[in-house]
Amino acid sequence: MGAGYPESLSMVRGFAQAVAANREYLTQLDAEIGDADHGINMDRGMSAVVPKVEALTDHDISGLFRTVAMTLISTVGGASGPLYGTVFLQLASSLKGRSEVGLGEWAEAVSAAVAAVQSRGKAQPGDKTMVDALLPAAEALQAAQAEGVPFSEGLARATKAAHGGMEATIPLVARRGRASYLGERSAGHQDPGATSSWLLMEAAEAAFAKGK
Amino acid sequence: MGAGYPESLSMVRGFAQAVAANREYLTQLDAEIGDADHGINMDRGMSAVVPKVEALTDHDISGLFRTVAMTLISTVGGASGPLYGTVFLQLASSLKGRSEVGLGEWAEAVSAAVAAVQSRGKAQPGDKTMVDALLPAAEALQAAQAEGVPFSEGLARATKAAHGGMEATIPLVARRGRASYLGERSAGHQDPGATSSWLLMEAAEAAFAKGK
Amino acid sequence: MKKLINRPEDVVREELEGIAAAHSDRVRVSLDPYYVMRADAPVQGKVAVVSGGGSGHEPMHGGFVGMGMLDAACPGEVFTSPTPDQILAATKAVSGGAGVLHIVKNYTGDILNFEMAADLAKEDGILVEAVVTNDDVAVQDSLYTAGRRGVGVTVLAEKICGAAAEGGRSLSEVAELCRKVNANGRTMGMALTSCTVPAAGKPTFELGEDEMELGIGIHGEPGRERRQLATADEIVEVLATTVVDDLPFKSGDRVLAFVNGMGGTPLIELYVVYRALDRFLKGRGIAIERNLVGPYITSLEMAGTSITLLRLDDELVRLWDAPVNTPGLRWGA
Amino acid sequence: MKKLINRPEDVVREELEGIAAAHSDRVRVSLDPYYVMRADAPVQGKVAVVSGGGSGHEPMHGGFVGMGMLDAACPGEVFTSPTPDQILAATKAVSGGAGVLHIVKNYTGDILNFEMAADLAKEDGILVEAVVTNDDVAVQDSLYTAGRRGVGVTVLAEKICGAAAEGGRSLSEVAELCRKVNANGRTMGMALTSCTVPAAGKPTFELGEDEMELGIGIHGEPGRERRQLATADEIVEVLATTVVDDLPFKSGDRVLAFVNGMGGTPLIELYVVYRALDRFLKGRGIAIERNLVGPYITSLEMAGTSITLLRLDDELVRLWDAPVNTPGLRWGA
Ligand SMILES: Nc1ncnc2c1ncn2[C@@H]1O[C@H](COP(=O)(O)OP(=O)(O)O)[C@@H](O)[C@H]1O
Ligand SMILES: Nc1ncnc2c1ncn2[C@@H]1O[C@H](COP(=O)(O)OP(=O)(O)O)[C@@H](O)[C@H]1O
Ligand SMILES: [Mg+2]
Ligand SMILES: [Mg+2]
Ligand SMILES: [Mg+2]
Ligand SMILES: [Mg+2]
Repeated sequence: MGAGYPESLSMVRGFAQAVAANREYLTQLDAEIGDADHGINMDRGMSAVVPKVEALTDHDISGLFRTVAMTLISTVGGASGPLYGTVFLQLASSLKGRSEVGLGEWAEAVSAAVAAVQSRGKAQPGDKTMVDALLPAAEALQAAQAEGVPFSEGLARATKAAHGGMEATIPLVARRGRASYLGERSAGHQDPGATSSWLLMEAAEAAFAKGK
Repeated sequence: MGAGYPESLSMVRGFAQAVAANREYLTQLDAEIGDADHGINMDRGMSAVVPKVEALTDHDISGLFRTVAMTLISTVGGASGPLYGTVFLQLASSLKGRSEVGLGEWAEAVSAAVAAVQSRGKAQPGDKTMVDALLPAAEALQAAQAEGVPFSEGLARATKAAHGGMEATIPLVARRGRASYLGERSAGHQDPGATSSWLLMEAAEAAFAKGK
Repeated sequence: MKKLINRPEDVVREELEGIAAAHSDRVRVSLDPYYVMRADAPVQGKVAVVSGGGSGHEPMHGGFVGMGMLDAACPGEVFTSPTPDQILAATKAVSGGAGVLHIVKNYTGDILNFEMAADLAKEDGILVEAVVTNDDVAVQDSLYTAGRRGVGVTVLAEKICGAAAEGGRSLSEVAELCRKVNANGRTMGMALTSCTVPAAGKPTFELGEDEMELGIGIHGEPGRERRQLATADEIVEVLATTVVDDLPFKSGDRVLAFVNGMGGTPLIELYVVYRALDRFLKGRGIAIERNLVGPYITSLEMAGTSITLLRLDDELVRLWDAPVNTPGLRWGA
Repeated sequence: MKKLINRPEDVVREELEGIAAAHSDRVRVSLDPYYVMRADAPVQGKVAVVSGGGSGHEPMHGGFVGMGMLDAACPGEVFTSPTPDQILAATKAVSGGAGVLHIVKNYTGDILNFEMAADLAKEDGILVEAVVTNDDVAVQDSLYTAGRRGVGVTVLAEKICGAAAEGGRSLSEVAELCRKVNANGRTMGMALTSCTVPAAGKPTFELGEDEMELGIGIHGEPGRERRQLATADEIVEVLATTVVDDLPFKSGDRVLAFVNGMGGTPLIELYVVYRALDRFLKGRGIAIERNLVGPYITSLEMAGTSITLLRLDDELVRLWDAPVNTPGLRWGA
C-alpha cells in the first residue's frame, strides 16, 4: 500500500485545513511563551500554499512538496517559515522521482526532514521545539518499518508519537526559539511549533491512509 | 458684629481645609466636563497659602487676602489660579485699611470680587462657571445688608445662595472654560469652580460668624 | 495607574530635571520657577518666541526650545496652565531687546495667565505681543463662548515663527506671521482611550471597547461626541472632512499635513492614518507639500490621533524648511 | 482591540504605503516584496547596510532608512521575521558593488531568514556579511540556547554602521565596527502593559494593575519575571544595575545612554526615567556623553521602557555625531 500524488495533495490540503481550524489555538499557545503569532504565521503560509498547489499541472510528489516549501519560505517568515520550509524541502528531496510513497520512504523522508530542521535550527530533543514532536514521529515510523506493520498502522503510530512528544514539551524549559527568553517561566506551557507538527503528522495519516 | 483678623485668617484656613477635604470630589467633577484637575489645582494653591499666611506678622486683613491672592496666582495656574487670585486681590483692595469686616463691607467686597472675576474671565451668569455661585452669594449679601439682618444671617444666606447657584449649574450648557468644549455634553454635570466657590462662601460663614 | 513615575507631585519637576540632564547642549532649565530656555538665550537683537501650557503634551513645548523654534517654554503642572511668574521669568530671561512673542493656546487658563504675565513684563519695559492659536474645528466658535481650542497648529506656528525670528524679522512681523499660520490652519482629534492625570490617579473618562471619542482636545477631556469605533479610513474621513470644510481647504491648495499621535498610539498606526489622509486629500485635489507624522502634541498616554492641515504658500514653505535644532524637532542643523 | 487600523491583515502594507506617501523625498518603498530603501540607492561604491525584522517596532527599521543609516529595511508581518525573498530583493536593490552588511537581531526567525537570503545573494555574486546583535541582558546566554535577543543596541549599530559606510569604509570594516558596537552595548527592558498583535486581536498577556514585567523583549512577549509595580527610580535601579554589571561598565567609562519608549509610554515618563538613569550612572562614575530619549524600538502600543548603554570611544562618538537623515533619526542634515 502506498500514497500517490492525490494523497500527497490531500495531505497538504488537510494540513492547511488543520492549521486554519487551529489558528487561534496555536496563536494562544504562542502568546503564552512567545509572541502570539504562530497560528497566524502558519495560516498565512498554508493559505498561500493551497492555491499554488491546486494550480500545479505537473503532478509530481517531490514538486508538490517543493512548492509547499518555497511558498512557506516566502510567506511565513518568523522561525516557522524557514523551519517548515526546510521540512518540506527535505521531503521533496527525499521523495524525488517517486510516484508512490510507502512506509519505508515516508519513514526515511520524515527522518531526513527532522535532521534538516535540527541542522538549520540547532535544536536538540528536549529544547521544547517542533523537534520534540517530529523526532518521536520519525522514530515511530522507522520502528514501524522495521517491524513490518502496514502503512496505515505506521502512520497512526507516528501521529501518536508526535502527540506524545508535543505533550511532553509542557514541563520543559525552552532552550531554543522565543520561548527560551522566558527561562523557567516557559515551563508549564505546550510548545506551539510541536503542536503544529503534530497536526502535520495527523494530516499525513489521514491522507496517506486513504492511499491504495 | 464684625470679623477681625483672626476670623479672616480662620476663613482662609477653613477654605484650605475644605478644598483639601474635597480635593477628589472637585477633581471628579472636573473629570466629567474638564481636565480632572480642579481639586488638585486648588489644593496645591491653598496648601501653599496656609504656611504663607501663618507666617504673616503684620496682621492686616487686606494684606492677608493679598498674600492669598499672590500665592494662588503663582502656584495654581489653570483658569482657577488667576480667577481665585482675582477674587482675593479684589477682596484685599475692597477691605484695604479695615481691621473689622461687617455685613456691609463683606457684601461690597464680594460683589466687587465677582465683578472683577467677570471682567477677567468674561463669563456671564448662566455660562456654567464659578460666577454662577459667586454672583447669587453677592446678591444675597447685598439683600441681607439692605434688610439689615445680622451678619451671621447674611453669611448663611450667602452660603445657601452659592449652593443654589452651584446646583443650578447642573443643567446648564457651558459657554466658558474648558467645559464649553463639550458643547451639549456639558449639561447634566455640576461645575467644579462653582462648587469650590460655594466652599469659599461656607468657609467665610463658618469663620466670620464666630467674630464678635 | 501604571506610569513610569515616582510621586505624582514630582512628575513635572523630575521631567524637567531629565530634560536638563539630557539636553544641556541645547537648553537650560530653570526649576524655580519652571521654564526651559535656549542655552544661548538671550539672543541679542532677535525677537524671542515664548510659549507654554500645561505639561503632559510632550514634546510640546519644552521639546521645541532651541535654534529656529522657541526661545523659552513654560510648563505648568500636568494639564494646568503655567503661572504668570513663570511666564514673566522666562520672558525676561530670553528677551534680547527686540521684543517677545507669546504664542498662547486658546484656553481660559492659558489666556489669563499669559495676560497677567504680559502686563507685568510690559511694566518691566519688555515689548510683548501675544498671539492666540485656536485651530480646533471640533469646537463651535462664538463670541459668547470660550471659543476654539489651540491644538496642532501651535506646533507649526512655533516652528514657523521661530524660523522667522531667527531670520531677523521684527516682533510685529513675527506676530503677524503667527496670526497668518493660525488663520490658515485647522485641526481635529479623536481618542481611542482616555488618559490618567498622575495626581488624579484614574482615567479622566471611561470608554467602552467599541467606542471612541471624536473632537477631543489635548487635556484628556472627553470629546464632543462618543461614537462606535470605526476603521482608520472611516475616522480619517470624518476628521479630514470636518477640517477641510471648515477653512475651507480647496482644490489646488498646497498644504502641510500633520498627523499627530496623542501619546499612546504607535507610529505604525499613524502611518496607516497618513495613508488614508493622503488618499482623502488627493480625492479633493489638495496637494500635500510638507508633512509631519508623529507624537508632537500629546495627551499623556492617550491613544488617538489628530489631523492638522495648514495651507501653505512659498513663504511658509521656506520658513518650515529652515533649520531647526530642538530635542523634539530637528533638521538642517 | 482598539487601534487606528483597517483590517489586521492590511496593517503592514498600509503602513508602508503611508511611509511611501510621507517620505518619498528620502525613501522608496517596494510592496512586492516588502522593503524600504533609500531614494538614492544603490549608492555606487558604498557598503550597503540592510536590516529588517518583524513590524510593530516602528520607527525601527523602516524609519531608519536614509543617508547615514540604513540603505534598506525589510519589514515582516507584525512581530514576524521577514522572508528570505524580501531580504534578497532589498539586498540586490541597494547593493552598490562594495558589499552588503546585514544587521540581524538575534531571534531564531531573523537569523534563519537572513541566512537563507544571504546564501541566495551570494549565489548572485553579492558580497554579504551578517552581524547579529544580542544585547539583551535579561536573557541568560549559553551555547545551548537561542542566546540573548537583539534589542536597543540594534538602533545604535544601524546609526554608527550607516555613518561608517557613508564614510567609505569597507564591508569587513563596517562589519567589524558592528560587532564592536554590539560587544560594547547592553540593554534591559520592562513593561507596564502588554500589547495586542492586530491579527491576534487580544493582548498577548494580562498584567494586574499593580504588576509589571521585567526583562521583556520587543515582541510583546512576557518578561523573565513578573513583579510588583515600582517607582521609576526603583525600576531604573534594577534595569541599570543589571545592564551595568553585565558588561561590566566601569567607573570612568564614557557611554551613550539610550532611554527607549516601548510605544505606549509618553515622553514625559521617559524623561523621568532618564533623570533616574543620569543619577544612577553618576553614582557609578560613568559619564553619559551622548544620549537618545524616545520611542525608537517599540512593541506596538506597549507601555514600558528599555535602557541601553553603549560604551563609547572617540571613533564611536564621531560616527554617532555624523549627519543622518532618516524619517526616524535626523541631525546634521
Ligand atoms: N531553533 C529551533 N529549532 C526548531 N524549532 C524551533 C526553533 N526555534 C523555534 N522553533 C519552533 O518555532 C515555533 C514558533 O514559531 P513562530 O511563532 O511561527 O515563529 P516566531 O518564534 O518567529 O514567532 C516554536 O514553537 C518552536 O516549535
Ligand atoms: N471664563 C471664566 N470665568 C469664570 N470662571 C471660569 C472661567 N473659565 C473657567 N472658569 C472656572 O474654572 C473652573 C475650572 O478650573 P480648573 O479646573 O482649576 O482650571 P482649568 O480649566 O484650567 O483646568 C471651572 O469649573 C469654572 O468654574
Ligand atoms: Mg511566534
Ligand atoms: Mg480643570
Ligand atoms: Mg487644567
Ligand atoms: Mg513571530
